Amino acid sequence: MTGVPLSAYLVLALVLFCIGLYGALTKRNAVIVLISIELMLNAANINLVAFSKLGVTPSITGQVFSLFTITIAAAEAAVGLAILMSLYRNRKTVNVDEMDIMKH
Amino acid sequence: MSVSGELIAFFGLALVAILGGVLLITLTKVVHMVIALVFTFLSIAGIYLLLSAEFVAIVQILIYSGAITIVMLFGIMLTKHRENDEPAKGGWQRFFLLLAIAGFAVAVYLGIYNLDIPVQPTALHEENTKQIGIELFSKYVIPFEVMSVLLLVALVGAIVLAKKDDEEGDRS
Amino acid sequence: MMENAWLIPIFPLVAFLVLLLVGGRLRERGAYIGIIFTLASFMLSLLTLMERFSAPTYKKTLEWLTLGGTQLTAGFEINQLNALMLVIVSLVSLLVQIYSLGYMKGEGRFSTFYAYLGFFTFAMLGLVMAPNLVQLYFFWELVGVGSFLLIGFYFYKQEAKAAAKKAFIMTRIGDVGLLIGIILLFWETGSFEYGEIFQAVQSGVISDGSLTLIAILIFVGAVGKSGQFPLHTWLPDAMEGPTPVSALIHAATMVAAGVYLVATMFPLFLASEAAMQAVAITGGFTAIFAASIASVQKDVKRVLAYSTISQLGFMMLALGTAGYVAGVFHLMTHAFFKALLFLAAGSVIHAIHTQDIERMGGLWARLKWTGPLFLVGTLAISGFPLLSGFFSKDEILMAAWTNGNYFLFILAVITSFLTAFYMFRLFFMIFAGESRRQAKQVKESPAIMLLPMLVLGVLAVISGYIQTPWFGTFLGEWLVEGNETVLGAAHSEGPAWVMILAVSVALAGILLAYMKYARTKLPREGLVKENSTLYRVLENKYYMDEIYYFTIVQMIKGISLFLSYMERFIIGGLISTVTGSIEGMGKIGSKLQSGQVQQYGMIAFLGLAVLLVIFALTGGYLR
Amino acid sequence: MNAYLLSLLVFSPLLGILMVALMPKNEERTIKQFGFFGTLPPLFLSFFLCSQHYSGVALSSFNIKLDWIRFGNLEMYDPKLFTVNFELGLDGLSLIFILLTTIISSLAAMASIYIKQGWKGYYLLFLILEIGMLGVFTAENLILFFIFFEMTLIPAFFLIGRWGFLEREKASYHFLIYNGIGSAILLVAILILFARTGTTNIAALTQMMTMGGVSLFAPISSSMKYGLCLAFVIAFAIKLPVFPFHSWMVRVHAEAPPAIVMIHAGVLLKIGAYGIIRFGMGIFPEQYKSLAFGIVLMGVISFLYGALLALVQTDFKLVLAYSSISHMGIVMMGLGALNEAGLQGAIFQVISHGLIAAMLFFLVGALTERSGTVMLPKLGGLAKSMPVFSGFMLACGLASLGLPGMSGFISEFMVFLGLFKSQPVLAAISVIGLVLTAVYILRAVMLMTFGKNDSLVEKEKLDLEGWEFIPALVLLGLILLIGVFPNLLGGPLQGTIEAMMLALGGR
Repeated sequence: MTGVPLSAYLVLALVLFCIGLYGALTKRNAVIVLISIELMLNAANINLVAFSKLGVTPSITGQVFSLFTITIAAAEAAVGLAILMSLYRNRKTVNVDEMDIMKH
Repeated sequence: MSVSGELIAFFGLALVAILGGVLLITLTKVVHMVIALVFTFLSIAGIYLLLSAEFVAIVQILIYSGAITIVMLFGIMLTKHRENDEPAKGGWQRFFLLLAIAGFAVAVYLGIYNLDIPVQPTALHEENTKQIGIELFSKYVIPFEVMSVLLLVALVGAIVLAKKDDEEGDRS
Repeated sequence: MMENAWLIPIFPLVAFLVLLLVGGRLRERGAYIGIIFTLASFMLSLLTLMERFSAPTYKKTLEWLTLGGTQLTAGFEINQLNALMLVIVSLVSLLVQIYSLGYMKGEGRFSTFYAYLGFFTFAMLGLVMAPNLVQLYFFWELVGVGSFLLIGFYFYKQEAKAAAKKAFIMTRIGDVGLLIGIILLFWETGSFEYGEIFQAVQSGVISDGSLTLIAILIFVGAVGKSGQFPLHTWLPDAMEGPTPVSALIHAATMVAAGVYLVATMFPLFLASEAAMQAVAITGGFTAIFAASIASVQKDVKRVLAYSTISQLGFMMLALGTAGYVAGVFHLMTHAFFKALLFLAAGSVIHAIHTQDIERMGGLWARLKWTGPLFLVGTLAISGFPLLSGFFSKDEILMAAWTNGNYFLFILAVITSFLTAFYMFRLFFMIFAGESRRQAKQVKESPAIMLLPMLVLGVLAVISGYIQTPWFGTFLGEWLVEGNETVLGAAHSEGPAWVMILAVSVALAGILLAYMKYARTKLPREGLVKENSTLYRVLENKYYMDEIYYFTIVQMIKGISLFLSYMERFIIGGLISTVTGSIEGMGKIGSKLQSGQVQQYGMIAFLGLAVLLVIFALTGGYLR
Repeated sequence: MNAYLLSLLVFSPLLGILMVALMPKNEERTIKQFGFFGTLPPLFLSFFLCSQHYSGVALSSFNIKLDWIRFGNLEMYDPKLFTVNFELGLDGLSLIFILLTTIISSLAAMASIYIKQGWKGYYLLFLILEIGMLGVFTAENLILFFIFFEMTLIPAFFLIGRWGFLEREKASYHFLIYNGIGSAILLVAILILFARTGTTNIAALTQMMTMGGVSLFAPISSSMKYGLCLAFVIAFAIKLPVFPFHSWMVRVHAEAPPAIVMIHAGVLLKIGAYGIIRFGMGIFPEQYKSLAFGIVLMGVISFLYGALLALVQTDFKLVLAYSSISHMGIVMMGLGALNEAGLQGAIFQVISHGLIAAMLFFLVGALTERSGTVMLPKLGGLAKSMPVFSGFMLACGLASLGLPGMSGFISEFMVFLGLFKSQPVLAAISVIGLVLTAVYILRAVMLMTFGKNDSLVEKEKLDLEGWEFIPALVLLGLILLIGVFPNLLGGPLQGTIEAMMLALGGR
């Protein structure tokens, strides 16, 4: 059976992860930063699922874990956005650069 | 390696996913960025299908393409944005970051490149949802319950955080 | 009686403690406590001496300090020299204490004074009885403290304060030498006990070089205590203490401790030719050096102080020329007549309240007792025939002559001339000539002061007869008994003209003084002009104090100041540099806290990436 | 009973802590009383230990060992491996130091009556400090030692920083920084030893190192042993302190409250000497031997440097501070002499200086209370207005300059006796210090007590009175007792010293 090799999935995950990372560290809009983080989590999920099928000991566990990850990501997105809203109400901005009251 | 349908599907989906990511970085309007990412999420769901994880693929479409994207769009709409969101970071910082990311990618790629795991036949695609259900409610029941608590906490937390602070509003 | 000899120093110690604790309440009555305890100690010493004439040396020791395999002991020993010294010390101490009853009348801190005297007497007696070098050193320093306390008795006087400090420090310098000597001797011989040391010395275990070094170091200790050149400067200054103290400390006891030390360690010195030379030359030089200064001083006590230095030099000279008996003999006679002189001088000062001899004169008629007693002392020290000083000085000259050291002999002869001269100068300036004050106010001292002087006067006359060329050499024979080979002959035989020379030189000195100061036949400025360079040099004691001040004292002060600046600026600066740089780093670090989450994340990721790359390139730990 | 006696001793100040802690904070009198009584249980327990020792009970019968911490899972090799036990032990050396600690603590608690505010916190910290000190001298393994060692630092830091004189905060930071560096070095050395050998028990380590340094895992190379030995010596030399590391101590002496300086100069500095003897000399005898010259040199420099600087100070507290440096130099000289006389002399000097310094600072406290200053130019003629005080001061000064009959003489004599055997040249140079010591002490004491009295207005009750005689008399009595009967102190030490000498390879 000539399927897609494991490394192809891993490379795809790597590329997506790097894009997400770049976005998370450079974008100024807090919403985009959050979304970029979601992308990174997705890349990790690809790895989990890929190993669950093409790993040394294939098993369903990888998929189960990816479900957990998705759950956490969803919770994180919800809480993150809630924080963002609250912040926006107080400071009238979603610009990450201006969120620096914790300095010094 | 002969070109199989699976391979073509993979390349197609991967291309769309990466394209979505790149658009996320390059587009200037915030809403466009989120829309671009929907494509990525969808194609990742396709990838899951290729990896015989139907249930995860469905969940991916429901949660990411559906729920999270919508929540994000609401977030965007509820806040005020400048039309064009260009990165403000200095050129040097971005250069270093790119360098670091490239280094990271190369390092990880070297690890991936050397990976050679023989493919074993699996039965993941047979009654995938049932398998997951059995695992989830037998072996992973405690994490599952913990997860439900987490969701509840997140729910309550999000509501508390996002709730309009009436008293404070009155005072000011 | 000798078993109980350990009580001798204990008595004054008890007196000291009692006076310290309850002295404040006793006031003048405190004096009687001191006197009674000292009397007990004197009686006991006298009995011990009597017994020692017939009995052999008695020694008793107890374990004192364990030092690994070595046991240091403490105890006491009664040999000939010790027994003699015990009597001299306790007697002089007793007399001085009686005398002080009169002299210190009206002093508010009476009991403190007697407490100090008791402490000093305790230390001195303990020093004399010590059977080993550690114990000797132990009491040696205590003697120094006793003298420090007594010299500084008038603590509110600036001069007394300086003098006390100087006395302690100058003698401390000598003490350090002694300490090194003792330590080196211990490592060479493995013992602090006299007997074992002498055995080791005689068996020739120690190399000549180290023997000489040790002997000289020990002699340095003696130099400090006995006020020999160049550590003599404290002694004249110490005259700031009360006069009875000078009589006790600077005539009979403490300063004699140096001579006693050399006498005790005599076998060690004998074994080293160079050390003997050093002792003799130092002694001879000090003798003439101090005598020359004494000839021009104007303070009665200072004259006596320099005379003491000079006489101690004499004793050292005697010991250095192998005249063991002569040295000890002179030590004894000197103790009596010099104590007498000091007490008499004290009596004079008590009468007219000045120490400047140029403001005295014509007191012979007013001080009916003091005058003759002073004269006896003066005659004795000058070596006037048939008085004690005559015999002992004669013994020293003989010893120097028989030893064949003619240079030192001549030095000694000149010194005896000078001694006679300056002592009679002193005498005539005080007692002869016109009275320079309202004579009516001058009153003779009370009997309580005269009595001790009388006792000393008698002793100053007769004590010489225990060792004479004519009536036998009882002292010498007794002293060297059992140790003839080491300590040398009981008596030095020399040509008869030596004695005649000594007498005529002394008489010449007296005559010169008489001419100049009593009859004023010769102008007083005849020999040395008042403002000539030589006179000024002499008056300023060869500028020794100034030399010390401008070299050693200033140098040490300079070093100290330099170091304290170094401490403040270099070390302090170093520390503030370190703290400053750490603080600066902290400031820079806090600048990095921009609050930009993305920046933090970027930096963290950069670090991770660098680590990963290194990991990938090198292959990591596992490869 | 015996087995728990030592733990009881170490933690007995807790009783006082409890009592003080339960008091309301403005009950000045009661707090002071309880604080003082809190120091009594350890005092009596240490006397009891001492009497047991003299009546022939072996000191090792008081040792205690309880399982405490275990690292890793290595029972299969050796059940003792990588365990840290709670073990306290006693030998002659620690017994002496414990006595010193308890006596000086009690007297310092008494002298703390001069403290003007914040009594509650003061006494709490004070008693914690005492636990730390007692623990340091009984700890049988390095980790426990280190814990107790740190336990002394923190209360001392606060005690100096809160109750000191004008520049107290600066002084306490200096104290903390220097001691922190010292304990950092110490910690590194201890951890290396632990990681390499799997044990921190002092006896086990001593045996391991002297028997060729065999350990289960990584054998310790000889250069590493040198490094560890040097680290121990430097860490404790900072604590002692000796010449290049001394500046913190000068500040502490000048700025801390006198009662705390009594503890500090009397006991805390002595931990340095104790550590060098126990760890430097005890665990690494071979390496220590080759460092001896450097140690003596450090000692000689401190001795002379301290003496020279003490000569020009105008603050009496600074004179005493530099004199402490000088006297600690003597300790180093003795420790570097590598023979019985030197070692015994060093231990004697430690004890003797502890007593003398405590007494001097007690007197400083008493004087500060009365005159408000101890600046030498402002004082003078105290012998007239305060004769008893001056008498004690003079006696103490004389003890400090090594007068025979006082404890200082015995120690100096033995140190020089030892040093002239092993390092005659350095010894000959250092004797200058003996004269300098006499000069600076007499200068300072005489400036205070002698001369005319024109500074202090004569008040009615200036002299020492009442309870103030107790510390002065007890300390002076001990100084004299050791000076006259040195074997009282030397006796318990013989065993320890012999063992050390055996390890160092003869005398």
